[in-house]
This record gives sequence, C-alpha cells and structure tokens, in this order.
Amino acid sequence: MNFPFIPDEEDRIMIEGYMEQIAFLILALFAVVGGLITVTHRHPIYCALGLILCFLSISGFYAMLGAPFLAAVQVIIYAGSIMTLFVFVIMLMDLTREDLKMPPSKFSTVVASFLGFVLLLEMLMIIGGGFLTGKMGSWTPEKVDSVGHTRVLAQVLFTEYLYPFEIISFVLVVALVGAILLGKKKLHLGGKE
Amino acid sequence: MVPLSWYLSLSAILFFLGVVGMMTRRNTIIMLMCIELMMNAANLTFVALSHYLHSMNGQMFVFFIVAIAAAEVSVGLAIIINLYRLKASVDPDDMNRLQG
Amino acid sequence: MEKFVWLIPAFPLIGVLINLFFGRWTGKKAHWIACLAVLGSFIVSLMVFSRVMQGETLNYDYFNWIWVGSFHANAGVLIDPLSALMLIVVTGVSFLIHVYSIGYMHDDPGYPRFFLYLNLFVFSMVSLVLANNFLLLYVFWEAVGLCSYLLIGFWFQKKSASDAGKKAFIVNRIGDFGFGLGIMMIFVVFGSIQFTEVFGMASGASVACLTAITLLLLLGAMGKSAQIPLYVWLPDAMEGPTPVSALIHAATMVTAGVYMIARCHVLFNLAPLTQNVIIWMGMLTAFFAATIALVQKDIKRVLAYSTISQLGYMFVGVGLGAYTAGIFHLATHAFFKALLFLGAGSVMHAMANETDMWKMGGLSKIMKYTSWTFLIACLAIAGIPPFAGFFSKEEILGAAWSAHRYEIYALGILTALMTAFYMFRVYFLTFKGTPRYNVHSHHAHESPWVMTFPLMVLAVFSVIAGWVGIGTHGGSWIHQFLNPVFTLPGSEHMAEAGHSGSEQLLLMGIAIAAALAGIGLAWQIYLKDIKQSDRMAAQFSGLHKVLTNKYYVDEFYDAVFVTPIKNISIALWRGFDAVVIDGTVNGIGWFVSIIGQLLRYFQSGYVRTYTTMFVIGVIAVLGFYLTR
Amino acid sequence: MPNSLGNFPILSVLTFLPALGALAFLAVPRNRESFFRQGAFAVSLLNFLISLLLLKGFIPSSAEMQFVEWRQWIPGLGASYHLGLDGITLFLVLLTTLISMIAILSSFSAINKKVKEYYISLLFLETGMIGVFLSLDMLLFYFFWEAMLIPMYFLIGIWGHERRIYAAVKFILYTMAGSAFMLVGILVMYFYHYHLTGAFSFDLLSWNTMELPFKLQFWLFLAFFVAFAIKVPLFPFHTWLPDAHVEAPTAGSVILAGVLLKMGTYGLLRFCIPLFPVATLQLLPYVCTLALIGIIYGGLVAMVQPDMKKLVAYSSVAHLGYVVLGLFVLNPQGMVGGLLQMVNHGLSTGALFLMVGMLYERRHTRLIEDFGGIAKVMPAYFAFFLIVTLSSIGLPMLNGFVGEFNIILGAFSYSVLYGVIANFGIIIAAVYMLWMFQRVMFGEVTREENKILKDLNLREYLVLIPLVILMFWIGIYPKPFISRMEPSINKIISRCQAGTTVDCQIPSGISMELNK
Repeated sequence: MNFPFIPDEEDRIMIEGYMEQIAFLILALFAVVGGLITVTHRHPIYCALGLILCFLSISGFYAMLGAPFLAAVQVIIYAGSIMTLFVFVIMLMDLTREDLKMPPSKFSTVVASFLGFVLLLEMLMIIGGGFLTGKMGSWTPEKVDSVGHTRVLAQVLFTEYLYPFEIISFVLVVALVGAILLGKKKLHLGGKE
Repeated sequence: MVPLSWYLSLSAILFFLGVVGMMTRRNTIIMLMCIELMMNAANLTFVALSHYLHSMNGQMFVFFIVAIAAAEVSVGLAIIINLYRLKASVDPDDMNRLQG
Repeated sequence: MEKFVWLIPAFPLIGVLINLFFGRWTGKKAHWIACLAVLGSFIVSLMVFSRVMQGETLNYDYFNWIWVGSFHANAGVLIDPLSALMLIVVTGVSFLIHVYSIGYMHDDPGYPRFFLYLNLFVFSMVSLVLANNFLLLYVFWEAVGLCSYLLIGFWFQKKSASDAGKKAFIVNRIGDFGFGLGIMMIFVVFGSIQFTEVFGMASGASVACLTAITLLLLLGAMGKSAQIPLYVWLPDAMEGPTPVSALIHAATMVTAGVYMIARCHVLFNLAPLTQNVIIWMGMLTAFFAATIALVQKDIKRVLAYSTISQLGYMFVGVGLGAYTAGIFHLATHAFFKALLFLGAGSVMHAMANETDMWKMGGLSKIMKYTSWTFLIACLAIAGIPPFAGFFSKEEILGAAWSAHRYEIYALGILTALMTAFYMFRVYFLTFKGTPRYNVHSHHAHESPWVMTFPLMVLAVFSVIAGWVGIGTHGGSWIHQFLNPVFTLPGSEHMAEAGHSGSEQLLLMGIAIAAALAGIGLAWQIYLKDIKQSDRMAAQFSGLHKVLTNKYYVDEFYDAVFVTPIKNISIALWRGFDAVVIDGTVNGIGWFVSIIGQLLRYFQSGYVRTYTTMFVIGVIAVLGFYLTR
Repeated sequence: MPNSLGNFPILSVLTFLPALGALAFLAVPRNRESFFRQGAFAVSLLNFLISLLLLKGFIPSSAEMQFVEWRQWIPGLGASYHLGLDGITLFLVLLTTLISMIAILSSFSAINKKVKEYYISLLFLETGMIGVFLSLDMLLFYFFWEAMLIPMYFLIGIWGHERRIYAAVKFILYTMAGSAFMLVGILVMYFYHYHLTGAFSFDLLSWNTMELPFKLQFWLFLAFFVAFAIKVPLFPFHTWLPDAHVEAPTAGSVILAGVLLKMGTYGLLRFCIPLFPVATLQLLPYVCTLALIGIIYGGLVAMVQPDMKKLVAYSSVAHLGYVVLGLFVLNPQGMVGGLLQMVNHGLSTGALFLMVGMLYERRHTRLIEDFGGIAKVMPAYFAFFLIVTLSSIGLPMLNGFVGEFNIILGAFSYSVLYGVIANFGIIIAAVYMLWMFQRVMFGEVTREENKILKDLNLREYLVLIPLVILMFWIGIYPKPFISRMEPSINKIISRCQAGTTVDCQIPSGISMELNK
C-alpha cells in the first residue's frame, strides 16, 4: 500500500475483505451473546429476547453470504412469528417466582457442559481437519447475481425440489391441525385427567 | 473474504450453546428455544456451504428447515401449554410417565 | 420236494391265525386246531425224512426278502439229513406235548392263547431249522426267543412269571447281539449270507477272521442254549406252564444253539480256538449245573439244571468235532427230557401244582403209568445200556477219549455220575418212600389218558432212540445218515475213528459203572433212611448253602450289571439331561431376561437423560469418524 | 420328465389340499364340532388317497425327480415354485398323509375345546410337512420349514397338558435358533451360486452341481447340520423332545414323532450330504459319534422314565440316532436302512403314542406305576400294544428289524467299532421297552380304576389296524419299498463320490473308501 493511501483496484478488494471480516466478527459476537443469554438467563422473556438477537445476527450472515431472500425469510418467520409465539406462550403461563428459582443441579450442569465441550471440540476438529469435501455446484455467485437470487431460488425449488415442496405444505397443514386441536379448552384426548 | 471455516466454527459454537442449554435448563420452553438455536446453527452451515460450493441445494434445505421449525414450534408450544395445564409446571422431570 | 416243504411251517402258521382271529369262538376247542396243525407238519416232515433217506437234498429260495445294494437275503429252505432229523424231533415232540397240554391246561382261562403261542413257537422253530441263510436263521432265532418270552410269562398275573419272561428275553437278546454281529461279519468277510456260498468260501478266509466270526456265533448259541455265562434265564423259565418247559426248555429251543453250531461246522472246524472254548464251556457248564442240581428242592428246577448240564454235554460233543454225536445226544435228550418234564407235570397236576419234592413221596402206588415212564426216563438220562441216553452220551465221551482230551473225559464221567445221582434222587423222593403229604387233603390221582398217552409214547422213544446209534465206530445208522452233512470238505478229521474195539468196551464199562454208582448212592441216601440226607446237608453246610443259592450268580449279575446300569441312567437323566443341557437352555433364557431388565433402566422417562444420551451418541459417532 | 399322470399337478394338490380344507373351515361357525371332525378326516383321507396315486404313477427304477412342477415364483430373486418327488420323499410323503389322517381320526374323542382351531392347525401342519418334503427350491423349502412350526406351536401350546407353554416355547425357540443358521447357509449358497454362474437361483438341482471349496463346504455343512440336528434331535440338542412330547396332545405328539422328526433326517439326507460331500466326509466320524451317543444315551435314559410318553420320546432319540448313523456311513445298506427306519419309526412310535394316548384318555395319567395288569382288562389293547412294542424293539418279522439290521450292517461294514456300539442299542431297547410293557401290562390289577377300563372301540381299531398291517408288510416283504428307495440313494452316493474326486483343496487324509 503506498501512501497517501489511494486504494487502487486490488487494494479495494482487500479492504472490502477486511471490512467483511470485521462485520462477520461483530455479527458473530452478537449471535454468541444472544445464544448465551438464551441458555443461561433465568427469566424466559430475556431468553426469548436473546434468541431474537441471535436470529437477527444470523439473517445478517445470510445477507453476507449472498442469500438476501433467505435473510428476509429468517427475519420474518424466525424472529417475527416463532419468537412472538414464544413470547405469547411465556406471557400466557405467567410463571410464578419459585418456578424460576429452581437452579439446575450442580452435577448435571457440570456433566452437560463437559459433554457439550467435548462435542464442540470434535466439531472443530472436523472443520479444521479438512474432512469436508464436496463437489462444486454450477451456481457461481456471478451467475446468481445475473439472474437474481430469488428467481434462482424459485427455479430450483419448483424443478428439482418439487416433491419436498409439496410434502412440506402437507406437514404444515398437519402441524396446524395438531396445534389447534391441542389448544382446545376441554381436552379429552382419551386421557383421564 | 471470510473463510468458510469461520462460519462453520461459529455454527459449531451456536450448536454447542443449544446442546448445553437443552441438557441443563429445567424449563421446557427454554429447551424448545435451544432446539431452535441448534436448528439455526445448522441453517447457517447450510447457507455457508451453499455459498462456498456454488450450489443452491444448501439454501433449499434451509428453506425447508425453516418450515419444519415453524411447524415444530407451534406443536411443541401447544403440548407445553397442555402439560402446564395438567401439571401446573414446566419442569420436564415431572413428566416421566412414558417410562419403560 | 419244494412243492410241499413249505407246508411244514405253513400248518402251524395257519393254526396261529385261526386261534388269533377266532380265539373267542374256538375257546375250549382251540386244541383241535393246534394239534392238527402240528400233526400235519409232523406228517409232512416224515415225508421229507423219507425223501432225504433216499439221499435227496434241497436248497430252494422261495422269494427274495431284503435286497439292498450287494446284500441279498432271501427266504429259502435247506433240506439235508441234519435238518430232516431236527424236523422229526421238533415236530414229533411238539405234537406229543400239544396232546399232553390238552389235559394239563384244561381249566386254564387263557386256553386258546396258550395254543396260539405254542403253534407260533412250532412255526418259528420249524422255520429256524429249515432256513437256508444266516439272516433267516437269525430272524427265527429271535422269533423263538419271543415265543419263549410269551410262554414263560403266560400266567402274567404272577409277577415272578412276567419277570422270568423278561429276563429270558433280555438274556436271549444279549446272545442275539453276538449272533447278529457274527452274521454281519460273515457278510463283510464273505459278501454273502447263504449257507452254501459261505461254507464254500470258508477255507479262503483268514483264521483270525473265522475265529472272530465263530466266537460271535458262539455267543448267540450260548444265549439260546443257556451255557455258562448266559444260563441264568433257564431256571427262572420254569415259571411257565410245564408243557412249555418240556417243549421249549428241554426239547427244542435250547437245542437251537447246538443245531446252529452243527450247521456251521465248516466254520467251526477252521477255528480251533473256538472249538476249544466250546469244549471247555460245555464241560464246565455240564459239571457246574450238575452240582447245583444235587441240592435243588423244586422238581422243575432240578430238571432245568439237568437240561443245562446235558446241553453242556452236547456242546462238548460238537466242540470236539463229533457233530454226529452231539446231534444224536440232542435227539435222544429231547425225548427223555421231555418225558421227565411231562412226568413232573403230571405229578404237579395231581398234587395241585406242588413242586417241592420234600412234600411228595410214595406216589408210585397211586400214579402207575407216570412213575413207570419217569423211571424209564431216569434210566435213559443216567446212561444205563438199553436206554437211549447211554448210547448218545457214550458217543460223546468216546469222542472225548479218542481226541485224547482225558481231562474232559474224566469230568464227563464225574458229571454222568452226578446226573444219575440227582435224577434218582428225584425219582426216590417223589415216587418211592413214605408219602410226606397228608394223604386226605390231596386225593392224588393218576392223570387222564390224554396226558399219560404221550408219556408212554415218549417212554418208547427214550428206549428205542438209542438203538439207532448201535454199531462200532461209524458203523451205526445215525452215522451213515448224518455223515454226508458233516463230511463236507471242511471237516477232514473224524474223531470217532480213533479208538479200537476193546477200548470201546472199556469206555462203556466205566460209563455204566459211574451210572450205577450214582444210582446206588441216591438209593442209599434218599431211600434207605431219609435222615441221612439231612445229616449230610448239616456236615457240608457251607457247600450246601452255596449250592442251594446257585452260587449266588443271580445276585452277582444284579450287583455287577443291573443296578449300576440303572444308576448310570438315572444319573444321566437327572444329572446330565436336566442339569447340563436343560440348564444351559434355560440359562440362556434367564440371561436374556436379565439383559432386558438392564435395558429397561435406560427408559427412565426423563427427557434430559434422553438428550444426554443423544449427545453421547453423537460424540461417539464423531469420535469414530475422526479416529478412522 | 413327463409325469405319468398327464399334467394333473398332483404334488401341488397334495400340498395345498389340507390348507384349502382348513380355509373352508374358517367359514363354518364354531359350534358345529362334529362337522369339523368329519370334515378334517374327509380332507385328510382324500389327501391320502391322492398320495396313493403317487405310488401308482411312480417309476421305481429311475432316480430322477418325478411329478416335477416348475413355475416362476419370484423371478427377481431367482426363486421358483419347484416341486418334485423321488425315491427318498415318496414314502415320507405317504407316511405324512397316513399319519395325519390317523392323528385326526384319533383325536375325535380326545379334543373337545376349541375344536375348530384344532383341526385347522392340524390341516395347516399337514400342508407344511408335505411342502417341506416336496419343495426343491430352497426358499420354498425354508418357507414351509418355518410355516410348519406355527401350527405345531399352537397344538402344543393350546391343547397341551400342564407345562405346555414352557414346552411350546422351548420347541419353537430351539427350532428357530437352528433354522436361523440354516437361513444364513441358504443365503451364502445363493450368493455363491451367483458368484459361480452369474445367475441368482434357489434351485436345489442346480446347487447340486456346484463345486464348493472345502473351507466354505465345511462351514455351510455346519450351518445346515445344526438346524437339522436340532430337528432330528441329535444328542446334545434333544432336550426339547421329551417336553414337547409329554405336553403335546395325542395327535400332536403322534405327528411330532411320526413326521416332524423325519424333517431333520430328511434334511441331512437331501441337503447336507449331497451338497457338501467333502465336508460330510471330514465330519463323518464326529456325526457318527454323536449318533452313537444318542443311541446309547437315549436308551439308558429311557430306562428310568416314570412317564410313558417321556420314555417313548427318549426311545425316539435312540431310534433317530440309528437313522443318522445309517445315513452317514455312506454305503447303500446303511442309507437305505436309515431311510427305511425313518418310515418304520414313524409307524411304530406313532402307534406307541396313539396307544399311550388311548390309556391317557381313559385314565388321564401317563405314569407307568398308575397302571398294572391291563392285559387282563383290555386283551385287544394288550395284543396291539405287544405288536407295537416288538416292532419298536426291532424284532424280526416286523418293520423295525429290517431297518435296524441294515443300519447296523452298514455301520459295521464302515467300521467294526460303530457296528458293535450300535448293536448294544438293541439290547437296551429290549430292556426299557419290555420293562415298561411288563409294568403296564402284566401283574395283578392293583388299582380299582384299572378294573373298569373299556377295551378298544371301533374307531381305535381303525386307527391301529393300518399301522399294524404296514408294520407286518415292511417286516415280511420290504422289497417294494427298498427297490423304490435304492436308485435315489445310489444317486446321492455317486454324487458324494463325484464331489470328492474334483479338486477343491481336499485336506489330506480323506479318501472316499466307499466299500461295496
């Protein structure tokens, strides 16, 4: 880099790269902090908020990774609908104080975190170990940009993945019916209570 | 350019958080949230890989996972509400009727 | 000749079938069918005998029975002087006994069944004699064993009778074990089981093979003819009705062993070791059985041991190679032993089935015919000249002498003395002396003519049967008649030819002296003063006790064979079967259920434990993936 | 092979007629019990008559499969519906139809609860058994092999006596464990057939022509052997038999003893020996030792049994020890003797169980000491029981002798030691049978109940007479039976000889010293 710092073409790409990395780190920080809050905080409302934070940061990642439509989907469905559902349920159940004071037993947290840690280590080793190989697909970013991300998504969805698409719709209907049924007042699902 | 391994390590951490949450927390709602967290970690990996491997399959999967997650949360929460009505508690340890 | 030969076994078989299917209707008339059947076969055997006299023989196969691979066994008939003579003896004696048993079994509820079994026996015995191959011989050998089982155990209400029947069958089966193996060895060595073929190839086989075959055949003969180790069943067989003892355990079945050895003389001549075994076994049996007979109280037991002893004689004769002498003794013995048994039967019939001699006495005045015929039979068996026994026993002793087997000769003479002694002991105790039963309760009476007539016929035979053997060495009619059978290439040395005329007279003198001494002794002890026998019994009390208990042989067999086998099998059943095998099987079942219990613990119902297990699972998989 | 009865599919009819009958029974309401009895008997009688047609059409001199039926079943797997019959299976099928008919006839008075299901399971059992004997396609064979167990399980489990559940479960588990190994064996052969010829096939005839390396033959032989040894039952695997027999109803144990045990020996003869000749030779001494132990062990243990059915069960272990010994000495006498003894054992032990069943129906006890002096009370029963006992002892003039003598002769010509030990068996047989016969039949009538026992009724006569006639026929004139069996046996022996000459790494020391 020569002084007085006039970025030429490859300098610009390099700076952009740095910028990207910094943005990634910030978003990663937000995601991890959100996760931590969800896992550790006593009161479920704060957990829900932590989770929303995490979801938003992930949608940011999607944008960075050239999947703007997915970022939008993430924000709308996850942050929007699912988390509101959670908040509603938490409000609905207005947990009394002593419900929340029950700290998980010392022993199980130690064991759980140890196991979790071992799992993390293994995953990191796998990532680092170069185990992952995959054959390159045909959708280079340039091609995607030229056609437009959403159009590409639609094109793939309705040709290769038509069957799964139909099945998913069916699953959603089933979930819908299930949730409604479960929600009914006089619950007589055959249970005695 | 952010290298692929960063994304994967991040999702690993998120997954780790989800797993620990699932195992420790004594509140079913939080457990459900942790499941959501884990799913998102998986989504992140999918999108990252789909970006780096220039193939749309990853994003397709994410699309479906989101749908599944939505269905799952709705049904999960409905069950939790009923259990709450039943046992007046959200502690998973009280609900151990389904034992061998 | 083959046109009518098959009638001989056919008649009794028809008798069996009629009695079997129409048993209820024939009822009291069953004896007509039975006697006619046996008479028929007797007449046909006479015809056959006359044909054989003119030198005609026959070896004819009616149909092939079992043809498997190279093993050819077919149902065939072999007629030669030996089998013709045996036919006459068997059918003749059987007919007389059938007539006798009309009277003897008169008031027995199982009347038709008795004649059914008798006819079945005659059928099997006749077919045994006629068979022309080893397998057919073996078949009727066991069939005869079956008939003796049925007839001994005829009064099956009596436990002792059914036990005796079972014992007889099993001991015979042990004998047949050896016989069967012998036949198989013959087939393996010679490739065929036809008499003619096997005897033809006999000289070709190695001596060791032949000895093994003959020893196995001997085992069969021992079982059937009640020789030393396997004789225990004959004394117990006296549980059966007396005509049965007369027919089976005196005249016909027990002689089957001697007949078989005579029939296979070619094999036995080529196996000197076996012949030695036969001689010694025969002599020991004769001597040993005679000693036991000295002290027996039961009249039928005495006759049983005397049969064993006389069979021992026949085996000695056959063992020495003097087959003609053996068969001759067999024939004469059949007559007088049958007569003795029938006589004893009519005594028992008169004395309401009393068998203990010490409770009889002085019957000769009441039972004229029976006592006279019994006396004739005693003289015959003792070996007094004009009677049959003398000639046949003399032949055997002569054969022993000329074969320079002096120890055998000496034992033979001693046994002859003892035979004379115990036979006349029986005669004096039952017929002579003072009656030792209260005369009023038993109104002893002479048996009806249907029983005494056979006695008289047999008495006549016991006398004239011997004359057939008169004539200096080899000159007698019996020798001419049987020689063609026994001078086949196999038997080159002829025992009789050995000794000169004067020597023969000397031998006869010694034999007569021994017989007379025996009679005198018996007369001295049991007739002059009865007390003396008790005094002697007291003197030799130890020996007396051993003899009365038959050397404790039965107890010995029980202790050595029966009880250990029983314990082993119980141990096998309880121990091995139940504990070991079932144990392992049930053990596996129990083990599986234990594992089930363990697994149940994992389904604890706590959601969090399930998640932990998931995580452990993932870690394990990843770990495996990493370390591969 | 143009089957001489035109193209009438006799074997399929024979196999599936009982099953069709059973299906027809389903439609009939439960309470018409007499209909079920007559119906079942009619079906089995018809089946027996058809099997007699087999006898008429059978060409005695040929060793090839006759009345062959072949149709595509599962082309993808290479499995075909292939039925065939030769000298070996001819009499076994006849035995099955006869024994089933007699078993059905004998259970008229014995069974009065759940009559409909009883006769349905009996008929299905008959189908299964005939199917096992006739099928030449290994998949079909295995199908019938397993299908046959279920009705037998119900027969023992529902209509049995006190410990029936234990016995039924033990029976099923034992046989299943064995057939699991066999299934593995079948599959290995199936894939090896593909490896050799490039085409998948379950067909037995093509398997016969395969040359297997010795190592493979050894393990495959063991796999098949275990399944069949359990079924035979050979010495160490026999403990299920006494329980199954004691607990099964009369008809059940008649069929179990009469036919099911022959499945094992048939399997050995049809599959183990011809398919793996070299392994057969290598393992021959061990199998023969097991058989010999079975003979002596079965006999000894039978001696001390208090229960009549257990005694007969252990005697079956001894008898089938003979059969296996006969089959594995690989010479004509032994094998024909073994095959004939299979039929004889079916007749004599079947009859024995029928008679014990008759006593059980009258006195509801099987213990020997509960009886005594029956000969006086039931003379006709005494006569039949005497004949059957003598046949099972192996007395000449009866069927047992012909089979047993040939087996011992075969064993003797293979090795003298085997012959001698086997011959001991006939003494032991005489001991335990006569001892039981004496305790039951002879002696005083001690117990009151024994005094009023009725003698055989007409139906029981009908049940016993055919068996006794056959016993005498085989005993006196076995030629027709033997002449039909011999060609197929010689074919197997020549297959064994051929198998060993081809070079498939035969370990040293094995020579096919097949004597005459």
